[in-house]
Amino acid sequence: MSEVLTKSTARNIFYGGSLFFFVIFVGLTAHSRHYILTKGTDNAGLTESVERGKRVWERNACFDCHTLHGEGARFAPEVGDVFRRWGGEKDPAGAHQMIKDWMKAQPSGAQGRRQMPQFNLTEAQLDDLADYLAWVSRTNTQGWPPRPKAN
Amino acid sequence: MSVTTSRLTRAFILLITLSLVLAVAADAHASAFWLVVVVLAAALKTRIVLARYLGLDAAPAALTGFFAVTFLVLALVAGSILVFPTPQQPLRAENHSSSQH
Amino acid sequence: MNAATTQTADAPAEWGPLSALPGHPLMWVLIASELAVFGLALLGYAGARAQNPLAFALEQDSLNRLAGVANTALLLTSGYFAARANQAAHAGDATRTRLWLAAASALGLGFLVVKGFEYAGEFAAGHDIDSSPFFTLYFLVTGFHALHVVLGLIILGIVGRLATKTAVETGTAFWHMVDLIWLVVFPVFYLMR
Amino acid sequence: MQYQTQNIAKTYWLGALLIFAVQVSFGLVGGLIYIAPNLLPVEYFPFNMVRMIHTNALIVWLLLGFFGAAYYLIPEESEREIWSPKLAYVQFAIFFLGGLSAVVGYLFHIYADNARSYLEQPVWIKLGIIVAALIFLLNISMTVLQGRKTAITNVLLLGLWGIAIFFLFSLYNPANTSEDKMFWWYVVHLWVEGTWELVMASVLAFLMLKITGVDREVIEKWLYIIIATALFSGILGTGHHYYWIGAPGYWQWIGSIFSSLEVVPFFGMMIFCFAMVWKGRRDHPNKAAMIWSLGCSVLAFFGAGVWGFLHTLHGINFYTHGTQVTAAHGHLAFYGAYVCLNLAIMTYAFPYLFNRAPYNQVLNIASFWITSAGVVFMTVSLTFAGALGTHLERVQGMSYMDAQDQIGLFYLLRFGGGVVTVLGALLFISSLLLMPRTKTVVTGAIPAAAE
Repeated sequence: MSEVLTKSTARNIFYGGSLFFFVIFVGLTAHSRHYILTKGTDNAGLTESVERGKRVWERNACFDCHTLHGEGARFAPEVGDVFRRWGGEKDPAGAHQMIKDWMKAQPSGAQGRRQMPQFNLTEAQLDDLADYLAWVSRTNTQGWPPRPKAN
Repeated sequence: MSVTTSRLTRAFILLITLSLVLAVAADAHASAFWLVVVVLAAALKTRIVLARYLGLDAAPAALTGFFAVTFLVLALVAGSILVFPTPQQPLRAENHSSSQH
Repeated sequence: MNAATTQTADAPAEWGPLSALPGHPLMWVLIASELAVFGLALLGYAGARAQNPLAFALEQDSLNRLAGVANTALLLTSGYFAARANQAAHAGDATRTRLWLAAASALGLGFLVVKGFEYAGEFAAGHDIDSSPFFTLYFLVTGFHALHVVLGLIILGIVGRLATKTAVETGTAFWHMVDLIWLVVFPVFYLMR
Repeated sequence: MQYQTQNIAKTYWLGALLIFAVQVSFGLVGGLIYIAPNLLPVEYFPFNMVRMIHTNALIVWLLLGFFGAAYYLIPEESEREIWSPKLAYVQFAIFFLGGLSAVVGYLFHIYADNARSYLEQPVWIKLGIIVAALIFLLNISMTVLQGRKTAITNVLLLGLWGIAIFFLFSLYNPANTSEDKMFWWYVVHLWVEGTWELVMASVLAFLMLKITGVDREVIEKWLYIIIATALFSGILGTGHHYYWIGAPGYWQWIGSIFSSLEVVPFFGMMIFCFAMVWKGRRDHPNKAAMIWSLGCSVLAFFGAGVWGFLHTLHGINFYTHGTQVTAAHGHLAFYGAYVCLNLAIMTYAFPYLFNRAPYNQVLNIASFWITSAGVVFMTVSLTFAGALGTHLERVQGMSYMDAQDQIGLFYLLRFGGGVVTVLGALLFISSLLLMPRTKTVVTGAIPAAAE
């Protein structure tokens, strides 16, 4: 049989095809990165406080209980839109305070209720975290999560 | 190679002719009739490419399989257009405004 | 390959049903994958259109149909040249093979130029990949197809250098697949409404 | 065992089994917290720490298993000893101690300042992992380059290089959460639905080669078809993670289309394994290894393929994203594709490594059925929890915690499945450590090294 039917050709087609898809993927990622930094998120409003808030979120592994934009663990509620759910669009200061108060009141100790630990964050860290949650609530998530009319 | 040059050339001429049919259909007013013409002409073209250009004449099972896929896609899209037709009146009215830009 | 090729001959029968096809069997795995991808995309198009036929029809009307017809002719002619290259390769005529492949590639390049002008016109009219469901699908599917044309040109270049029978058969199989996909994509986006 | 250095695998696999036990135990603790939230004091057992150990231990032991598999099969494939056994042990020490200290550190809440899911390791441990990976790649590449090159070693090497390269993205953590998420999936998705699949396909191909005795020709062609469909669909399939994180809307189309084709390679692997066993001329004495291999292909098809497809279309994912449906898919997919794979190659190789072939496989075979039944039961429970939770919360508009209260029964069932899984896992580990010699030699069973 001719040379071309050999496995080295199979390998080349496999490498070539995969490379083709990977190059497209990288190109689309680059475009998406641009989109995220210009349209998808409030990148202009990404203050130092928001960034510090993200590190608080990461340092305390909040995502290992909560989801954020649907990603993370499913032990505790979604927080990508918690700022909005708690009325942050109309009363930002109120929602900000609610988040801080919530964090300070944990764990609830309520029987049969999942417990959130007390993280002993400083006042500044709590402010940063609340700013971060306000910032992520402004991300364009293509309409997610679904918001059925609550009963 | 089972396909001779003259068969290949005839296939090519037929393909270009069918493309002209499609071009005429494209300018004709949208209707179920022309939709069916478009689908049949396009399907015939895919079959010619599969059989002659790709040489699947020599592998009838593959020819049937690949043709079935392309025909099915065209037929399903056309079917959904027939089930969910474009509303006629507003289309004409807005056609003029949209053709201006 | 070296010592690894303890296996002496790749008998075609070992690829099962794929071995009846012209060119390298793995190329047909790629071709089948591509057909599946484009098929699913076009069915997705039908689903999206069903939710708003009017908007789709209006935006379809704004496409440049003449450019689409011209591109169809370019690809079909290019495919014809590629098929002639294949014949020349089977006859063992490397020079003619390369000439036909060069002609096929030139028309493929022409396709990209026409497509480029079309895109430029659409961007100028304010359409882009985010602007509406129709244009998202249009740019995704035709853009993905255009990238296949680019890949096809690279492949034709490679097999043109080798100019062996099976290499050309494998490379032109991919090129015809690009052609074939356009024959389905073009009527769906430009004509069927 | 034909090559001395295949013994390296023994060390890696014993380490892997230890961490496997840790992983399933912490899974059980996590399941317990779901059903009895006040039982364990939250200061010492916060759920996030438990989950972190569960997932990280999983990754660490699966990787140790892959390394072991590479050290075991590459000498046989390349027909020569591992380039530097010493480096292999150095690599083991770095990787195992790094992984173990990460897990122990989590107990004391020591993790990265910029932790992300699966990537909670402190930076110095991440760097250790990279150093270990570099040593490994050097060692393996040198062995392969000097020896016989086969499709199996080629694909395995490509997969292992990919694992190392994409892990580098774990070091990049931009301030913009959406951008962060996009590149986080470069590690997570391109691992489990890209490079790991290459490792899986090549190890399965090796097992089929040895167990069934089908020609290398046939097996390697299947291998190429499977990995080609895996990467052609899997790379752009990443798009199914980009639907709702702030990325452009076109990912909904790309993700839906490409990831619905991600079923194909898993289907191919299943058909491949059964076809090879069917065609196989050899009556290999290690039935347990054959059962694990076939089980791997079937459960991977259902877990990664079918359960993945269930919620990959963007219209469905809009509702199920971020619910227990994802957890259901994750459990069966990891178990079917990667846990079973590791256990299959261990089951195949241990009798040779410990010179005990043939051995009594009853315990091992029983552990396959028990563990798999446990995981499948967990998956089904979580699927119900997810589907019902989705309906209550995302369709009817009930609040998260109220909806969770309604699905408590399924968490109880999941815990039951978890208990069975842990028992099965412990049974598996003890079956390998005890490995009793069989008293009656089965007819046709030849206690010689395969091939």
